[in-house]
Amino acid sequence: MLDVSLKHYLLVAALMFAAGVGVIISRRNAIAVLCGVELILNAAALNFVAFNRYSAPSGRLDGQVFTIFIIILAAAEAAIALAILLNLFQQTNTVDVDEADTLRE
Amino acid sequence: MLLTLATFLPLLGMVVVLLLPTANKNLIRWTATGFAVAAFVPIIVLTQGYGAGGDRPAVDTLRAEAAAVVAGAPAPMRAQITELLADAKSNTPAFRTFVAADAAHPTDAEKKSLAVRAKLEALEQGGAYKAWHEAWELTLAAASPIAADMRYVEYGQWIPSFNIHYMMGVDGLSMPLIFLTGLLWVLCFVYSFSIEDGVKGYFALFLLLQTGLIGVFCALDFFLFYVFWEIVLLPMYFLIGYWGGTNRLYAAIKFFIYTLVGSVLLLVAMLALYWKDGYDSFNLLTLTSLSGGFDLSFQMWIFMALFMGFAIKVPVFPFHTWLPDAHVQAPTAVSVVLAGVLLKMGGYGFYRFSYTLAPDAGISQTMVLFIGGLGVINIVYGALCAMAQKDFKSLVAYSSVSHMGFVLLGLAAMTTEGIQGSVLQMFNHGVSSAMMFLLVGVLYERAHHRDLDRFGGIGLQMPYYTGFAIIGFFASLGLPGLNGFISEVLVFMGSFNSETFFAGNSAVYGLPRWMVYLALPGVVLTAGYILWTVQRVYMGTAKKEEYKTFRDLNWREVFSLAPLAAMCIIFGVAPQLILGYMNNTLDHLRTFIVTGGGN
Amino acid sequence: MDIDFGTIMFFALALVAVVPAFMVVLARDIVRVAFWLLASLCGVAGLYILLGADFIGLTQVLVYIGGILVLILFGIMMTSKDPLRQKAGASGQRSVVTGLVTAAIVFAVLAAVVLGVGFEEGKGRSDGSPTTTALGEALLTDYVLPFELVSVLLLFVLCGAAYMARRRREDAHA
Amino acid sequence: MQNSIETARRIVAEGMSGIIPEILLCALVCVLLLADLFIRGIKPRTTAWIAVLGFVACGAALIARNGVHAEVFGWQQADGMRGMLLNDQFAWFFQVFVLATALVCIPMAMDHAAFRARRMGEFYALLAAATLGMFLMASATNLLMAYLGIEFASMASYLATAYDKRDRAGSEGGLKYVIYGSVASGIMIYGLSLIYGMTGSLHYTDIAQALHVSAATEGQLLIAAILIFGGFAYKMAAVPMHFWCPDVYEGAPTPFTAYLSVASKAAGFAVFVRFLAAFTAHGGPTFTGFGGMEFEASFGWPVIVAAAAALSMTVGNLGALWQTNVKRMLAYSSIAQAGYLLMAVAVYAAGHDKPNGGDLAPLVFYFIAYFFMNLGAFHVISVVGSRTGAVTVSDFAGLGRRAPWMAFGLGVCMLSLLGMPPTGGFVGKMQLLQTAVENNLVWLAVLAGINTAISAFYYFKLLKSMYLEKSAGGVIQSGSANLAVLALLVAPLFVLGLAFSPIAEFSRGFGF
Repeated sequence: MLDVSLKHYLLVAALMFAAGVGVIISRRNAIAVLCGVELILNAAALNFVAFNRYSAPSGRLDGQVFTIFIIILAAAEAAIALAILLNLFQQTNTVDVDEADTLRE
Repeated sequence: MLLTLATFLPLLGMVVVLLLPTANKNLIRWTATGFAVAAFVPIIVLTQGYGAGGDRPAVDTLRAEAAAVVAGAPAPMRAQITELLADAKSNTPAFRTFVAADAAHPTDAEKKSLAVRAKLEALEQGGAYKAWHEAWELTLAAASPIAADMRYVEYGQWIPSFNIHYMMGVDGLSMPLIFLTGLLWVLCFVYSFSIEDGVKGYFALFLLLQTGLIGVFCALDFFLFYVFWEIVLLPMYFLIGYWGGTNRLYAAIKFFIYTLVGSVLLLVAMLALYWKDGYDSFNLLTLTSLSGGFDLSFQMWIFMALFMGFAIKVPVFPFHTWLPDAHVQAPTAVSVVLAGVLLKMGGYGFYRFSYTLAPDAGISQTMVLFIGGLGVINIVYGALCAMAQKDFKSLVAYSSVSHMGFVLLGLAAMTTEGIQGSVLQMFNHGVSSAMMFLLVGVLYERAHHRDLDRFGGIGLQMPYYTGFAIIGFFASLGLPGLNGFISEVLVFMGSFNSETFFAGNSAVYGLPRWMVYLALPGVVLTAGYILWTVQRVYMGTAKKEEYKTFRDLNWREVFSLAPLAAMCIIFGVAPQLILGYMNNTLDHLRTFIVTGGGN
Repeated sequence: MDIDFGTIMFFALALVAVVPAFMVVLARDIVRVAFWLLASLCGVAGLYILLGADFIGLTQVLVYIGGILVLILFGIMMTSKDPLRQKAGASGQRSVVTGLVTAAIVFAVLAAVVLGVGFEEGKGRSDGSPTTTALGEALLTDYVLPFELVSVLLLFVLCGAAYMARRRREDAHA
Repeated sequence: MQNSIETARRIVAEGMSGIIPEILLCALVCVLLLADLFIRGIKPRTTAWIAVLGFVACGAALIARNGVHAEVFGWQQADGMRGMLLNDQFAWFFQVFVLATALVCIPMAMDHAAFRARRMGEFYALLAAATLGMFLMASATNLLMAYLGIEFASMASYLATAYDKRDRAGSEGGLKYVIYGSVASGIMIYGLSLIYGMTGSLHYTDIAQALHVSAATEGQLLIAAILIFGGFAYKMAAVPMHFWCPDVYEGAPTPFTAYLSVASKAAGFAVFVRFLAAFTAHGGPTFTGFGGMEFEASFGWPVIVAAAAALSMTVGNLGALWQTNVKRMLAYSSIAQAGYLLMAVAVYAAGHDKPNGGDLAPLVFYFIAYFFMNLGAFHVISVVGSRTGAVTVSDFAGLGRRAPWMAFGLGVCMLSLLGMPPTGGFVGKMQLLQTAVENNLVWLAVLAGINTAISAFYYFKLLKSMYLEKSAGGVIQSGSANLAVLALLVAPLFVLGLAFSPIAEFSRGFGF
């Protein structure tokens, strides 16, 4: 039977990335789009960890370090997005990216 | 110094006018007029001194500058620079290899120039490359086929890191146009005393426009030329856009966009020339010295880009559509300078740039047929359109399109008479069209409309005015004895000759005679629409009571019209007065294009 | 035919990561979107551990699932009166189809890329032993600068987010 | 364990001296946040002056760093240091640039109507944080650092965009900015992970060396490059990641829009060009691509960049044609400007062996001109907007009479953005076109020329409105401080247009 190799992880990540893009394309709700972004970030992070395991020079953990930063920054980004969203919601009662359209005349 | 004065006095005038109190309109008017007169003084001096020994030939100036540059280089390098300069022309391909060649694996062409390259590298290490380049540019400029007639040359560093210089000069091609500019500004300012709205801005912009125009005709550095060229655009936009008629905003932006498209093409061509073979030169004379060596495909390319840029300005069919709009909307004085001088920027550009920088392309069959064909279309189409106009001003505008066609036709013919006629036509049209727009303006100020069908019998009411009008319109028609006749005849003679003249010369394609036949109906049409107009407006008895109250010309109007009328007659009787300036220049130019370019 | 434990675990976790990821595209309401995302992120955490990145796996659970997802759910609750009915913004079948088709194309391209020859395997293959200590050392030596900087980032993000989400008291205060 | 603590100590001790300006910015962020928290009723003016002091101190430290070439914070390898940041002339230029932009934006913020009666410490802290992020972007030599720098700058920008909480447009702009921004950065780091997989390293030097021998195919690198370009294009506001730009520029407080359009774009170019340099550092097989352009071992970058340049200028200019809102129009204009700037990068990407191919002088020069013309334009829009509430082009009607100097300044900036002599914008654009023409990208130069003509329509809309349309409004008092700032921004445009030799020489010193 097949051995689990780098390519398998990469394919899983690619699928998650594709799903994330699908979410971003099909959703208009800001929070849902944010969920799609999380999928993409996870795909990239999974890539980093897998590459770190399979093809980086031994002894170096660059990929894992990168992943930690991805997770931290994702958290910060989500916090900002939701803070702005809450503020906007207090003004307009909508979270729809398209409905928030006073900017488009 | 004279050229700098003529160019920048108006700019100084603009600053002074802007500093004057807005409320004191008369002070502004007189100050502006004063500056226009002041700028006309050095121009008069120029015309008197040109060729009469009061000037110094460009060749001398340039050689002296080159010697000074060599003398200023580090001492150990001077001998090497002089050695390289001895054969300035044949050393030029080394530039490119110097810049780009791979020393380890040279191609054959590069091997040849490796010796020169080594010398250049030695100069670079000795810190004298810049000086050598400068001296080289000047040496080539002095050897340029159009340098012989260039006078009053001023030369100075401007942007050393891009080899951009402040270089001005005049020859027989630019002299009449500079004179025309200086004169028209004085006349227009006097005429414009009737402007009441935004006086300060009006005169300031007008003065800025003058700086741009005189600069365009004097600049011998391509970059400098381009800056002046663009400076012309902006005041024109505002002059039409603020003081124009009801549809002025549309006309102004249309004018601006059309000419901007042309400018941009000009810019690309300029950069391509600068980059070409690593010469890194904006010096027009240097470039003409080198242009014979450019390969034909490059020349075609450059020619087309430059042609487009200038053709929009002329304007050549099918780029002419901005012209009637601009003219109809523009205030009278702006129309006058637009027709009188701005259109000539295009014609001047053909001679100064297109044909000298791409001589082989200019005499190729494609281009001769192309330019000649466009000339014919301009003549006939312009006349037909003029005939169909109801608006007096738009009739005059289309007559400009038609008359500028002669410039193209004579140019395509490339015979002595053709070129002389063509350049003379630029000057003559500048005089007669300026006059016609003034005439239309005078009438419009009284009638407040320009509908040809509603006029009639003006001759009875305003005899002096009608007298001027007859001179202006007949000059434009080409009546023998008036100036328009001479240039049109020369153009036709030249273009008839072209085919036989160049029959034995395989390098030059003569303008085919059938094309001239096609242009001939244009003359008849011109006579037709002008006579018809004169009849409709000036002849007959007054149609309307209102015309009975029209005053005849006031002193300002007479002052503006009289010099132009005088010129129509004087240059009709004694064209030699203008041709005398041009003959040598145009001869050298023509010889260069026809033979020098073919190497 | 021997199927080792690692292989089974991989496929199980891969399914847990990928299937919910696509359910995020398909889900009807916004709460379900969030919960499918939760499942997917758990799968990824498992994959991390399978790859020997135990610390990352735990961080994933703590920060992502414990932090970000809670934040998202919190946002959903705050901004919606009836979250289970609130559509997740997909304006019907068509946009779901668009999403799936795009996803398919993206996946096809990426699959071609990741299955290509450019990714050398096993050059410096690590053995998959726990990495917490080594990771800590890396963060405090080679990566000490980003590590410190990210603390500044979190500081101003916290202050900024607090300022942003705070009720507008300052208008009265000012 | 003891050993690594020693190592950590040593790295920090050695590295600190190399990041003094950055440390000062960190301190400034903290001081401003604390001042806002603990000093009750602190005046906006006070916090602004604290920010000015902080930026000036940072500037002094930065000037002291001029001429330094050192990698800091990293590990030693056989062939040299593998640092997080590389302090070199290239980074120095962009850092000075970003800092100067921030300094100019402070008086604009002090003057901004919506910012007058509220606590501003957090805003200036965000400005400082964004500046710090852009510092990192300019000098990052490590993918992680580049990513962190981008996020640093982005997150501060998201918050600053939405800073005016009462302003719905600002909140919407901020939300769109953060959502699209996270999409862009997600796509980018996926691409970065592929590069990491191909090379096994995050450091540019190692990446450059590894790519040289990598088995990765052209196609693989192309896809990775496209994904990565998405992230960089977002910061540069270039196609294909430009769509956030109009909403955010319109929604953000005008002083911050000015900052975004100048500093953020410059930092985007800085991080991108340095990244690109890693790809083009080592020679390889030559092949002919898009538009007859020959390029070498640059793995599709010239194609991507040239296409992005062409699309950005076209999309930007066509988009701007229909805008009535001035900030929105300038947003599209800034997309187009990114397109012009990308021309120089396309030439750069095509390799170092072309004449001036590795030369960044045109890019640097254009940015210098861009600094003055874009900030000048936003300054006028901010001042006039604060006093009259003007937002649309027609609101500027008659400005030539109502505020002659402001109108003149804005007019000059418009002409410069359009590329008319005798302004700096013309010389800058000329150099960009020249590089393109020199390097067989004539089609791109001609396209840029056509675009210039198109752009005249909308730049002139403003000129037309200011000078050719009449309005009943009275004279606007602009304030002498604002006029002084305007003079400082507009006068250099003429110097750049008429006596640019020294600046052109100066701009040559910032390549790699």
